[in-house]
Amino acid sequence: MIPVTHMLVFSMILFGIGVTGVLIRRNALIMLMSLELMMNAANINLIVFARQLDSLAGQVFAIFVMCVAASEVAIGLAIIAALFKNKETVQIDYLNDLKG
Amino acid sequence: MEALVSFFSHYMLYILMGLTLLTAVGVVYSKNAVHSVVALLLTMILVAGIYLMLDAEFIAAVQLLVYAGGIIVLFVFMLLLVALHKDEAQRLFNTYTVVSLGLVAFLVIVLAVVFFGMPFGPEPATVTNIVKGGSTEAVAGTLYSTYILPFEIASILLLVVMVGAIVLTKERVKS
Amino acid sequence: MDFTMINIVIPTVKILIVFAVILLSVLVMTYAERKVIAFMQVRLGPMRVGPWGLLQPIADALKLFSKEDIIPTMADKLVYFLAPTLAIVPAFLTFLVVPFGDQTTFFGLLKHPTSMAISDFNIGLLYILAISSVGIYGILLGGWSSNSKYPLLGALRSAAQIVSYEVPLTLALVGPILLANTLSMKGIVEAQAKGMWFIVPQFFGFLVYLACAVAETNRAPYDLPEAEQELVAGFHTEYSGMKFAFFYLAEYANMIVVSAIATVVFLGGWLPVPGLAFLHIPAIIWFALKVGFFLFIFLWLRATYPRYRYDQLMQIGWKFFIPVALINIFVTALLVL
Amino acid sequence: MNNVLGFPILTLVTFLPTLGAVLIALFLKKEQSKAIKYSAFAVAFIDFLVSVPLWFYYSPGTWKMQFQEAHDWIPSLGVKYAVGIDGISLLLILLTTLLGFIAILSSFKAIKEREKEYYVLLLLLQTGMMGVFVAEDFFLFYVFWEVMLVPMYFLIGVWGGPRKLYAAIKFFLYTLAGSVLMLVAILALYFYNHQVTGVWTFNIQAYHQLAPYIAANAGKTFQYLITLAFFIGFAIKVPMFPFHTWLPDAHVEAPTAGSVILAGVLLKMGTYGFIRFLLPILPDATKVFLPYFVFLAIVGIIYGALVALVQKDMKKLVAYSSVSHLGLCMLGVFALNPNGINGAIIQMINHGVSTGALFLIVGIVYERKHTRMISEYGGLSKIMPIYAVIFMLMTLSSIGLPGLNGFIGEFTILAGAFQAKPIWAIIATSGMVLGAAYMLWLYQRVMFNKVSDENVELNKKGILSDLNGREIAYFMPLVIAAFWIGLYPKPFFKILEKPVNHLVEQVQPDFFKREQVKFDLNKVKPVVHEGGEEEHE
Amino acid sequence: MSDILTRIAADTPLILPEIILVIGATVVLFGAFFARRNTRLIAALTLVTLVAAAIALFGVPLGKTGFFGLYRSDGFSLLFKVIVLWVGILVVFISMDYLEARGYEAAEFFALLLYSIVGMFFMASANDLLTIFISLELMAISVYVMVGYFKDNELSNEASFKYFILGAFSSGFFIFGASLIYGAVGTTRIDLLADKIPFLSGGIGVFATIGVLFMLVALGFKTALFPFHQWAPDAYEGAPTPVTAFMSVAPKAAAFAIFLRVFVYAFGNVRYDWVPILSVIAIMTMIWGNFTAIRQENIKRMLAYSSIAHAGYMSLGIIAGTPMAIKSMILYLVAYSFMNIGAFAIVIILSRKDGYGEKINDFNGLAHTNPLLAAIMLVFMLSLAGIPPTIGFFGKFYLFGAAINSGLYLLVTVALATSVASLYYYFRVVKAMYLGDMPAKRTVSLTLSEKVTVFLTAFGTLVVGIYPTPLFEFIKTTFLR
Repeated sequence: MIPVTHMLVFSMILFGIGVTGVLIRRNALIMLMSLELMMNAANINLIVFARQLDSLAGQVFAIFVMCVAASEVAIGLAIIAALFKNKETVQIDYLNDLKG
Repeated sequence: MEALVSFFSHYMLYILMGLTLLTAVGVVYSKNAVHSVVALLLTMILVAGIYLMLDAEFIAAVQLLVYAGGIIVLFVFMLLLVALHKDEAQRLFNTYTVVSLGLVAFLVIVLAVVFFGMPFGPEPATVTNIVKGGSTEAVAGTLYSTYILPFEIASILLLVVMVGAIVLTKERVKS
Repeated sequence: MDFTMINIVIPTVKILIVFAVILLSVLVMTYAERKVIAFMQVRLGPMRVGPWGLLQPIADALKLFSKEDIIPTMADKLVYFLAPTLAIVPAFLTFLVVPFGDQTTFFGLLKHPTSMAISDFNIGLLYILAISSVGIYGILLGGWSSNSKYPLLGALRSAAQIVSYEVPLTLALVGPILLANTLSMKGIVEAQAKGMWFIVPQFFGFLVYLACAVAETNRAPYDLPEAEQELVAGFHTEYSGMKFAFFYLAEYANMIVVSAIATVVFLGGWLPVPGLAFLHIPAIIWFALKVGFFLFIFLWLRATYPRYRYDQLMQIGWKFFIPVALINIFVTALLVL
Repeated sequence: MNNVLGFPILTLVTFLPTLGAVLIALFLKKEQSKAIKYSAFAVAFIDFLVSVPLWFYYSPGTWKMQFQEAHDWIPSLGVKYAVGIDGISLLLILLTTLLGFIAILSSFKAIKEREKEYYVLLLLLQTGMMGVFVAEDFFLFYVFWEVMLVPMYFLIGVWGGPRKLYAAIKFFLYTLAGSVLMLVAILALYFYNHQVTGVWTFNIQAYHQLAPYIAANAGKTFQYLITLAFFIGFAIKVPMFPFHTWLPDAHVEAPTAGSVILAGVLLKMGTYGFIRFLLPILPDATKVFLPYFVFLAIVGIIYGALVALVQKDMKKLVAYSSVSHLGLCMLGVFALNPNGINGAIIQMINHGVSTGALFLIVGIVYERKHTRMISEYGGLSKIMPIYAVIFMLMTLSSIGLPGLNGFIGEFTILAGAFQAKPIWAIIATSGMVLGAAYMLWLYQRVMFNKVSDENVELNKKGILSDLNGREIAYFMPLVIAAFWIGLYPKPFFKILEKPVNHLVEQVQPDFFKREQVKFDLNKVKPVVHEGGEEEHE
Repeated sequence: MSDILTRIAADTPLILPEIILVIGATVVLFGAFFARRNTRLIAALTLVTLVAAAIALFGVPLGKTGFFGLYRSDGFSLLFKVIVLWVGILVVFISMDYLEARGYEAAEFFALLLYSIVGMFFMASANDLLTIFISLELMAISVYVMVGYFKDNELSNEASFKYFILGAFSSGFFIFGASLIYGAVGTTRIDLLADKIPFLSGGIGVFATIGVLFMLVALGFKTALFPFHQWAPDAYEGAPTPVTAFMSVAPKAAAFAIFLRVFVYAFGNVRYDWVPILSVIAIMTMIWGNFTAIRQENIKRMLAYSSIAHAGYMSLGIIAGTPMAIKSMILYLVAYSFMNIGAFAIVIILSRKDGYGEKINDFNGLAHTNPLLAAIMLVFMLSLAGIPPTIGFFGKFYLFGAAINSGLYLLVTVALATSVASLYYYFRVVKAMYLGDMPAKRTVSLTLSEKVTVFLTAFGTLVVGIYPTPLFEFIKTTFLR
């Protein structure tokens, strides 16, 4: 098995990629996908620590995170669908009706 | 043979991690959203592989079921419905891409360096708890005893998601 | 992990065997399909190639492999190539945990008895479900990457159908899991060895499973996605040659998988039919017979029933099968408790 | 509890206007213009009458709070509804009630739209101001201090001049900014008090008693910060020199009655705050900053006067004169001796009377001709003789002519300032000279030059007419007050004597001992020792 | 097995209010079948549920930890729950006619409202990062849907999307931070974290601190603190106004509950790791929120920025972290619930039909056409600006007092200075109402439910502002229990 720290660095980078995706992409769907990457990074942490600490809480936590990830995707896609119905696009460039 | 053993136990995870990062980058930087989805699918499968290597078979299976069987299908559906003939490739990135990239890269590097230096001690010799009776049973034992409350909340959460998704997407019946 | 010689070689051998068996079964299935349906429709079926047309599948295979591989100009190449792979790999991977029989020493060849499954995870059933859920991307992406209307519609339909029916299918399997108290395929069979076959206490579950399995594999009467009259050939309209063969293989492999699961979960796997144990038929033959029985049902259904309408199909899935499966779980859980 | 009257007279005085306002708001319709005016006047006048007994029942023999009432308000915080007055507040309350009904009387004709709201707001304002002077609880004080801003905002904002919106919000923001600083200081003291005594209280007397302890034990920075917070809070209200910029805007844009109240009462709250809170609670820290404070006060005197000199607008001129006069008051306060403080308080009253009257005077011509430009007038004495007389009186009062009230205040302040540091008095006197200059010049330009034909015409038409009965009626009390203070100020000084002496003792505990020694040594001429004091130091 | 069941059964009374809410919500949801068009009936059902939950709430034993330590029932959580319930009741009142006028189904809306309240209840009581996370999501997802409830309306869609994407983003941070803390400390229980965090060895301590900072970012998003606030104005402006009213108070209250729970209780012993950062964030929030609010033309947007600013004030309570500060924060939230919902109620009343009334200019001359309504709005604006004698003043007084008591002079000075600046934009509304040009005569008639809301909030704002003792005592005694 490889050291925990290597896994952590890996998950940190994965998380970073996810954050980047949310920040820089203009396509709502890809933003949503990047969110999933973030969640997965956290999950990897949890699993790694569950093994390191020999405690199951991490794995249980990970299951809940997946549950939440699925929920968020479902709702997110529903919102995007509603948006698409009205605006015919999923590019966030066109989300500019609200500003002050 | 010994070489193979050490190869598997040592480098397999690195290979998986490397591939995961590659596909993750693919998710973010693909021009075509469908390619992103494919990359995401591969990422999820690879992550499931990582879980498998970390004695979390159950989580790995759930990962595949939830992501491959559920989430990404939704994504693909949405993509096929929504972004098919759109010229989405006109402007892929935000105007402040470089700034964001720099910022995130900086943070990630700093944190990664910090993490790298963490004194986490040696890996545990035995992981009795989490593989007791196969990880499924152990996870279930914890999930349905200690974490029964979040479990119930999660059930409400899923109900809300169902209601919400229907509310948001159903055609409005005008009176 | 213990990487010793024996632990590497034996699985490899097993994998090769299973792979060969599947390919063979697919060949047999294509032949059987034509023949069975032909007989049901009171005609002869293929008769030209070989005696009684027995070599027909081989001829078909040769034809497929030698055909030109057409790639539509507007297709998304990467995804177009990826899709058949995504369809076939999971289909084969699922066989990893299917126990074809009890432990065996292969007629004394091995010192220690080894399982007739390639591997026996303790989450076997979950593993199958997880892996098979990846298969859908082959269809979806294949339909999308062809960049053509009919394949896309077909893909969407079939994906929607598969996703919808995966829910009651999984739910139908929960009842037996509760009874067996394990997710391991082997464990489930062993649980049935102690008591009765789960088809008895889980009869409704079995029916739901059967119906959903047919829908899962996009077979008649749930073969909407490839309804020729509406959608030409569904998601693989644009595919030809080798890639088409992959889809074709995947479909039949899937049929075999669901049949195998049904066999393991509901019909006692390799166990002999109660009362016929004295025959001393090897376990693997029992297994093959049962799987064959299910495959026959597939063909039978195709020959007998007309195709559903799409909205009816979805309705029956969500509004009938899921509630029934849920009630089934509920009752089972109460009884187990 | 110390209340000779046995019934809650202060509460009555404070909340009578509110009661009236509520009744008017509820029972009178917008259209009943007369009823609204008269009932508002009646309420204010009754309020004045109710406040008069305070004067008679006040016992000047003690510095202690009188007419006290106390009820629990928020026990968990130690906040009480505690009111009570000493001589200082007594005078200010009387001034408030007096100006209150005068202001209402003066608006009968000037205000033509949204009358109901106007009078309701005036009455509410009255309560707010009174509350500030009677509050014996810091919290209560703060509440009233802030409450009063809202009606004033509306008075300026609705019935004001052309730039009313700007002026109103500026006034509000400035004052609020000051008051929140004050709040920080109050809270800091509150917690400090709890730390020291273990009691949660906002009682002002309790803080007064804590003062020596604070001076001795509290951290220097703590003391300085609180002092500065209080200083800025009150200085904005006064307004002292660099914080005065809201004042000309607010005064100029406010309706006449608003200006009267603003100048007459609101500004006094700042000085009152200095006297009541800053000096007794933080004497040592105040003394540290004293030179700067005095510097600002003196700059205010001169700057106000100089700016007033160049104004073309009568109201602006009077407004800037307020800056100058209040600077003088502050000088008196910061002299930190009985003379200075007595004078400052008397001068506060004087300023209320005379500047209030001057605003009314400006308001009268504005009401008639709708301009305040000095150049538009001239020779008014010929067509408006009574007006000219009253104007004259008030001008003289303002510049401090002996026999009129202004003289008493200014003289006492200068005496106090001289006693403290002669140079202060000398510089301040120059400001007074300037004061005489701009007031008299104003009077000359408005009253004596040639009457323009237009004005004569207007006079003939009855537009630019002389004062009518109502107007004379509301000038009369002010004129009487001016003469009273000017000719017989003794009762005022008597009322102020004990509280002010007590205050001085709090600020300079050895002041009277020191004075006593001097008196003992030189029984004949205390004046000589004013100069000698410097040698002692 | 049976042992576990008995323990769960023994703990069930603790979550009785939540159970009632869930059942009620489900009943309301089924209202979509039997009372599709009967908004009133559904609203009545919702109210009954809320009241029943309130009654049950006061019967819940306090000071207990249940469900294997994941749920904590104490005075602190009770107070937050009361606030949330109270806001819920008010929002039911104000949304009835609004929904009816626009022809949207009420059943799903109220069901989602109740579900989100369930989420907030669990948030208030959560004693474990996992419970916090999952209940936070329950609350958040319900609110995302509510924000996008007017699905035909592009603004609502857009608001919902923006709110969603940043909410989910912050969830990602939360969970990543939680995973780091789990790794460093080995537990996710709040009480155990509090005990263990200070004793971590140096390196691991740094690691845990990074986790804490991640969570700070996440909770900063949820409470709309400065660099993480961008979602708030858009979401507030685009959402249906009752939802805006709701989300400006209730989710914020719940988010602050977990903010306190996590940062003051769990990480209270390592407060010097995060206090400086949060202080900077708080200062920036107050400044940014208040000064950006000044140039808003849309009143919902203006109130959104004001709510950012108020969140900045409230974060003082977290920074101070004393029991007194926490009580003050709760009081502030109560105050905020009165005045902000009241203000939104008036915006709703004005814009019930045609969206007229969402611009500040639309308030022009309201004092002439509806003097009483204008007067009440004036009270709310005064209260928001913190002018006595209103409840908003007491809220600020208490909060800043507690902060001063903890020695946060700089922060309080900034808070006060910015709250003076806030007066400017609150008074733009007042200015429009009283000093603005008269528009065409347009009187608004109030329905019963609107009257009730306006009365309740105005009553609370004024009367509590004049005699706050009962409220103070209630908070004080409950907090100690």
